[in-house]
Amino acid sequence: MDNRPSRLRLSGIAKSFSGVPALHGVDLELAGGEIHALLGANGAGKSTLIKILSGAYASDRGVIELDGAAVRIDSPKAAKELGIHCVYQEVDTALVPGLSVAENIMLDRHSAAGAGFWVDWKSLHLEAAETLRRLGADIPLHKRAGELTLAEKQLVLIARLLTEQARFVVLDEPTAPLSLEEAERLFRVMEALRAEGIGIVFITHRLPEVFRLCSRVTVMRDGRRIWTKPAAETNADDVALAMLGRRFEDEYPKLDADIGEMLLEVSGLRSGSRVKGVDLNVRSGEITAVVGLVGAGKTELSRAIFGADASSGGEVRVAGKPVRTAQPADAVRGGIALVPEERRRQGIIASDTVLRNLTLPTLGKLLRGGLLSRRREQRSADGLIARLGIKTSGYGQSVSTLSGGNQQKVSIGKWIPTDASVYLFDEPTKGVDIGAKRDIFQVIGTLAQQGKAVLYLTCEFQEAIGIADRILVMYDGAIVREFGRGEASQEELLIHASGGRGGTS
Amino acid sequence: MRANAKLTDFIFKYGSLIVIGLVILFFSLWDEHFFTYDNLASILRSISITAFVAIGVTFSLSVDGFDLSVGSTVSMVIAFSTALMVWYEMPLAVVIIGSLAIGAAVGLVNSLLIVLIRIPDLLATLAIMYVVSGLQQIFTKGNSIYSNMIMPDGSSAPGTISPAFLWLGQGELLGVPVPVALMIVAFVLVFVFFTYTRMGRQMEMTGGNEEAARLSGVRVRRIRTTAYVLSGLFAAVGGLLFAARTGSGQSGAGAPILMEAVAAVFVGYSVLGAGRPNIIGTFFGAVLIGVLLNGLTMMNVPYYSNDFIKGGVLVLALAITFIHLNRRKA
Amino acid sequence: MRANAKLTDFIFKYGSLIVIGLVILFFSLWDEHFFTYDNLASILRSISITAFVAIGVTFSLSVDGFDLSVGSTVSMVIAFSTALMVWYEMPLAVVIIGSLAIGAAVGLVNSLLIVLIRIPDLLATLAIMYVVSGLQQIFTKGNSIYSNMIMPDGSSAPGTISPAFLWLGQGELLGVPVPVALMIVAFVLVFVFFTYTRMGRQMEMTGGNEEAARLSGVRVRRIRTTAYVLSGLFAAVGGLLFAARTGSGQSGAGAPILMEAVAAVFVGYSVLGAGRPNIIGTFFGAVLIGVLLNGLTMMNVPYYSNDFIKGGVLVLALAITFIHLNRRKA
Amino acid sequence: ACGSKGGNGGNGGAPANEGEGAVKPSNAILATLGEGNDDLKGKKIALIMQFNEGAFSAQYVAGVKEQVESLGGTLQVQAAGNNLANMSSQLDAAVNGGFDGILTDHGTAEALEAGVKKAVDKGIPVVAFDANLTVPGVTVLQQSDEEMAKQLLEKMKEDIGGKGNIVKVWVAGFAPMERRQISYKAFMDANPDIKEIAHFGTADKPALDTQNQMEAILKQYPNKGDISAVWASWDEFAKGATRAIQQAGRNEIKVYGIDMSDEDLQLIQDENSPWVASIAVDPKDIGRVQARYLYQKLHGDPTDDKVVLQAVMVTRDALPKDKKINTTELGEYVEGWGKSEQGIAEWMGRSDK
Ligand SMILES: Nc1ncnc2c1ncn2[C@@H]1O[C@H](COP(=O)(O)OP(=O)(O)OP(=O)(O)O)[C@@H](O)[C@H]1O
Ligand SMILES: Nc1ncnc2c1ncn2[C@@H]1O[C@H](COP(=O)(O)OP(=O)(O)OP(=O)(O)O)[C@@H](O)[C@H]1O
Ligand SMILES: [Mg+2]
Ligand SMILES: [Mg+2]
Repeated sequence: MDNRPSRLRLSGIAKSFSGVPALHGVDLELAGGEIHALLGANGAGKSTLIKILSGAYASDRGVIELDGAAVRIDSPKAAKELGIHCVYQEVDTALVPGLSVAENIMLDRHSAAGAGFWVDWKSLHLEAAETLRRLGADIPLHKRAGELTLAEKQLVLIARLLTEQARFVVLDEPTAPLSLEEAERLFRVMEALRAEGIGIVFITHRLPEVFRLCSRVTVMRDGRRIWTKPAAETNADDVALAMLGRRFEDEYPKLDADIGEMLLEVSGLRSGSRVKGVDLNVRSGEITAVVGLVGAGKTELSRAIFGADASSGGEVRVAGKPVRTAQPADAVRGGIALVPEERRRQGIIASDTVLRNLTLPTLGKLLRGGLLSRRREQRSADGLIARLGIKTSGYGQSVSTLSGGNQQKVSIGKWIPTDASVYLFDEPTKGVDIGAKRDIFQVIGTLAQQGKAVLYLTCEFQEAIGIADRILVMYDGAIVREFGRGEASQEELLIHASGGRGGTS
Repeated sequence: MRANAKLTDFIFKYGSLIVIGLVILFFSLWDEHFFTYDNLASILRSISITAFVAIGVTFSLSVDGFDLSVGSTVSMVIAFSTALMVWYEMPLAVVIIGSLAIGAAVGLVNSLLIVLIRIPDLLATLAIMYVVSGLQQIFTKGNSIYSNMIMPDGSSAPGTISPAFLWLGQGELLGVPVPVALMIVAFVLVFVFFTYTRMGRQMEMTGGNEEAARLSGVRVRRIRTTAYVLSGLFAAVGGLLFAARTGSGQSGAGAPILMEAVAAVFVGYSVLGAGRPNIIGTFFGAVLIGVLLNGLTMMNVPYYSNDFIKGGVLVLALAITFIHLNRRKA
Repeated sequence: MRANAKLTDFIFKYGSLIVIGLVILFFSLWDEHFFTYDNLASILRSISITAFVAIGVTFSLSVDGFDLSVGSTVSMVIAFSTALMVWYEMPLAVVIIGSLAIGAAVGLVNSLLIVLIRIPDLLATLAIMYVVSGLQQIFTKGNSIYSNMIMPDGSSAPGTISPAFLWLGQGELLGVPVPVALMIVAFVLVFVFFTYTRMGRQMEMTGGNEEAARLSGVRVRRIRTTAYVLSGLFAAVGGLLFAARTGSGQSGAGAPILMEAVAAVFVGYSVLGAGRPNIIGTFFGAVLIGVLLNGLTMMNVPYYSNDFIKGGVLVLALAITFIHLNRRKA
Repeated sequence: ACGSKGGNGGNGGAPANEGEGAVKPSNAILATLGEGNDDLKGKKIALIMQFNEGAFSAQYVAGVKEQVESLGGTLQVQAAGNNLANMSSQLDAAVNGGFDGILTDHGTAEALEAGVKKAVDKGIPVVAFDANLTVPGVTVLQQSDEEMAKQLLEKMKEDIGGKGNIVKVWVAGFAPMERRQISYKAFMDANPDIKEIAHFGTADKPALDTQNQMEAILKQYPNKGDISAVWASWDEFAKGATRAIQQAGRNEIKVYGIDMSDEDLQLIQDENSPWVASIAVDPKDIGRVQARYLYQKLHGDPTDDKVVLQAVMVTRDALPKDKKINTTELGEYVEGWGKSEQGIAEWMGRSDK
């Protein structure tokens, strides 16, 4: 192969789904040895575009050229044969839950042309271990992929990509489920790939990452390319303007709320191997954040409070009354709502419609004479679609065909009309664009104003600092430190979250 | 161009109904006796048993399960209800309540295995299918049961199948056969259940994604248990109607009904382009199967072609629907 | 404490094998004729037909499908192979190749519906089940076929079932019954296929998550087609062995074999705590069913309790496995 | 069907437990071991059946059991669920399983031959019912299906006055059905005035589907006189047809069906039922005769290779109008029913129950 960097060019790509256009003739250029950011609000068409590039979808119109010659990419296999590899946004669509981590990493290898007839298990394991080491990920090779956490799943997919001889790599929001530390390791790998002359498309909603890594930026809005510029010639405000079509002001709107009586009290809660006796409480009108690194046990804490996992000790009280945590239905009756971390598996019923997803937790309120009233359902759904700005072609659309960020909005939105007094949010802004993120914070702030208690679990310290009245730091299954609003810096949080400064408080 | 697309969409959406309509039209033209009130009532009566079982299957499919044990529940109820009358001379109320209790019990056992031990639905209900059909055979020692039957010890049984019971399968209410009336009431109720009640909606949502439904506060265990209990109950009604219609308790009679009910539900997937289990579809699926059996008999088509024609119509209906669904998706 | 956990883990993992072992031990103690070479060979021969069909079912389950049509493929091959010999006096090679071609053709039609028209597997194969069983009945006009049979026109058919063909089902090779030898070879080959070949792994990938497999560049359509064709082929071998074993072409004989094969595969889910279709499990599942049938025949168990016992053992094996799997997960 | 009857003073209730002491009161003639045959006591006998559904099978098994127990043996029954391959396997298991004698019910010659030969080689006697086995030393019992069909068809012809439209309910795929069909074909060829206007049949749910299909035919031929008779080649079909006709009030149509169980007998006795005649061998007699031949073999007697069982025509006219009878009592009204003495050897004793 010669050393001239390869060039990939998409021009005039158009695609519509059952008559609703998602892309109207988009152009994109990618050179070997560059990291090219692809930005846009939720539903702008980023994923659709790169799925066309990687052969997962067929385009309606448009041309793809590789080094000046038009190529046909009509299947993922064809894309791979041209050296185009992709890590998709929805990790669960790309993993085989029943197979081991090692096999999932080597999945592409099984299907590569000329891979031979027999499977060599020994070298397969060796190579899988090697790529994981490159990523600095510590995941047991024999574990079934279905048992991994979201972050681990994401790492497996990235590892899979590293096993291939790629010329172009597409990463669709790979950092969304990762902690800063893991994201940092990913960036080092990306830089190494760039150094080998590989061209990378990088999709993210975290703008700082863009300016840290990328040489060029393309912004999309509503299925069109707005512009492509060198990263040095633009800035976050410029990008936000292009993405949202309006100026973006304050990322963390902080609404004033009266902090009142104690609503949520958790004492001595234990669950699984990750929640080791947690005490915490949240007052009415208060937003309390729980921060911690990946694996600290935040997700398991929220699930234990909600009764999604069995707890092995401790108590949860809402407004002074103990709540059974045998199953989520009990917690819901007790006034708790949870927006779970893995929306696709846990937050939405993908095969069903937007309307029916949005009304599921509140069906009891939509009855008339004991029967469901279609009018009331529609009114409730309309309200939520408007309030959260869910981009949908109608409430009959199947949620599986919404863009990732809009699915997340459905997962949040369905809880808003409930009578819950305690809201648990587990990483609700993963995969959500900056505009929508603000909308979500606004929603959370409004909930607090209405006198609800909010527990906000996140590994993004910046967010916690931005919106929380109080921040609890979780480390190894326990709360190790508490800060009031404005008391903590990111660095300080990180130190405690890593068990530093003596590890205890 | 646009109008054209609309037309094909229409054909696809109503494709299965059109197929059913054409089949009926064809038979009506072939033989003037086909499209008469009497014969249509006959057809509906002939499908009523399968229809009840198919409603049961629809429930289990709606929670993304599958109840293979309904056929053996039918057999069990046939044997049990007739034995109560013939062996023990029990009054009608006891017979009916006892039979429904058996259906519910089978449903409970199924859901115990599925919900508590978390055995996948097909596996659990296949095992229970064998268990229940075994229990039925042990209960009757493999015998069929009929009025004043001769017992293994040579004596004759004291009871008969009561006329009130037979009326359930053979009687008429204002000119409508009783099983047809029951079936229509059942379909309407179940339709209302799925469309307008909270529990019906929760069932379908549980079927769509159990974990997400659970995390939305749906008591999924209770919902799935309910679905299997309802499945057992409707199968039990099917068994009662079978016994009332034939007036005797044939051993193992329910097994073939399973396949027929499943076929009805699957034809139903096609109705209105739903592509998934739905109660209106189940009704039309059952009708189609009844119409075919009746019409082909009238046409004097060799009996051995029935399966082929049934399969062909099924393929046609499914193909129309799924070509449509996939065109829409792509 | 730790050792204890290990022990229970062991019991769970090998639970089904232990159940099988206990059943064998029990029968051996009960009747000295049970654990003899002759009888064990008989058992293996008795399961060979079910085993081939069960391998077919394993293929379709491994791509997360389900082939309900294997039973009717068996019936079709039984009718076809015997008819070729009895009606047309065809040589053995033609009979075998023709039969395998039929199996492959049924698999192709299934995959056409499933892969191209994207009809869900259960629905498509149920429809094809009816079509194929209908074709078989039309082909034979519902008759059974036997050597020099009397044709509907009163004449006598020219051919007989050839001894070479019968040898396939009834002969021995170095003291091992031929169908047993074939079965063992088949299991070993299929085991190697799933464990050590690319295509076998691709099948499991496709079954585990079709979308992921497709995105990885697996030609999932081709893989699923292959799985269904293999399913049809193995069912065809099952049919050939059936015809060779019974020496005649019983009409519709395949239908009950479907359920038995499915039961074998499902018992197999439990083996080694896999919780999913696996070829080793299918083997042991088939063995368990054969052992039960044989042992219960020897014991003085009333014939009508067979189903109950079969179901009970199935429930036991499944419960052990899934309690285990869920403990591990929780 | 209603009205209870005196019967044998049995108080009914749940079926009495089978097993010890349950040799039943019956009008039949049973053989006993007689004097000096104590070495034949306690024989283990296996009965392998192709299927066990339906009243025929139940009564047949009862007959075998009655006779074997009366001869001091124990009976072990296995049914193959209509799967011939299973039947072969069960036969193998019985051969391996140390039984003293083996009885088979239905099945095909080809499926049974290998196992039967093995049994004969091992010195285990075999008596088969209704399978064309030609293994030397094996006795085969047969109903004469062709003869039964012929007689019943002639009866039908007589009843309908030699002409009319008839409906045939029949399926192929079972040897007895196919044999009955031969007679039917010959009969139809010989009687051009009798026309078949419809034929159907399923083996799946024979009674229920026949009922449904017969209803369709009745709707298609709605006038009295359109149909003279229904020819049902199997009692399960006759049952379904009878119910459909009865419920439609078309009792002018007569039903003729082969084989008979207690349930059938009730239908035939019912004045309002169209089923007027049947022809059959008493299934219990078949069982008893078959068991006796096996004991003859155990005793070392030479036996015929083929034994044809006498069929009996049962018409409504022959039955009492004032009371309901069952097949156990049928012998009192119909010559030759339930009283077969076939197979009783010199050395056996008798107990007339
Ligand atoms: N399979 C599909 N069927 C119908 N509509 C679809 C389908 N896939 C995507 N869409 C629609 O296309 C539009 C673009 O979606 P896409 O997933 O490309 O957005 P995105 O830019 O990746 O957003 P996000 O940042 O939320 O991931 C959305 O409006 C979405 O609803
Ligand atoms: N379903 C599961 N099966 C097995 N292990 C699991 C599962 N879920 C979580 N874990 C384990 O728990 C740990 C992560 O716990 P948890 O998800 O509660 O952490 P977290 O602080 O919420 O991290 P994150 O930021 O990734 O959400 C991981 O080490 C993982 O191995
Ligand atoms: Mg996206
Ligand atoms: Mg988490």
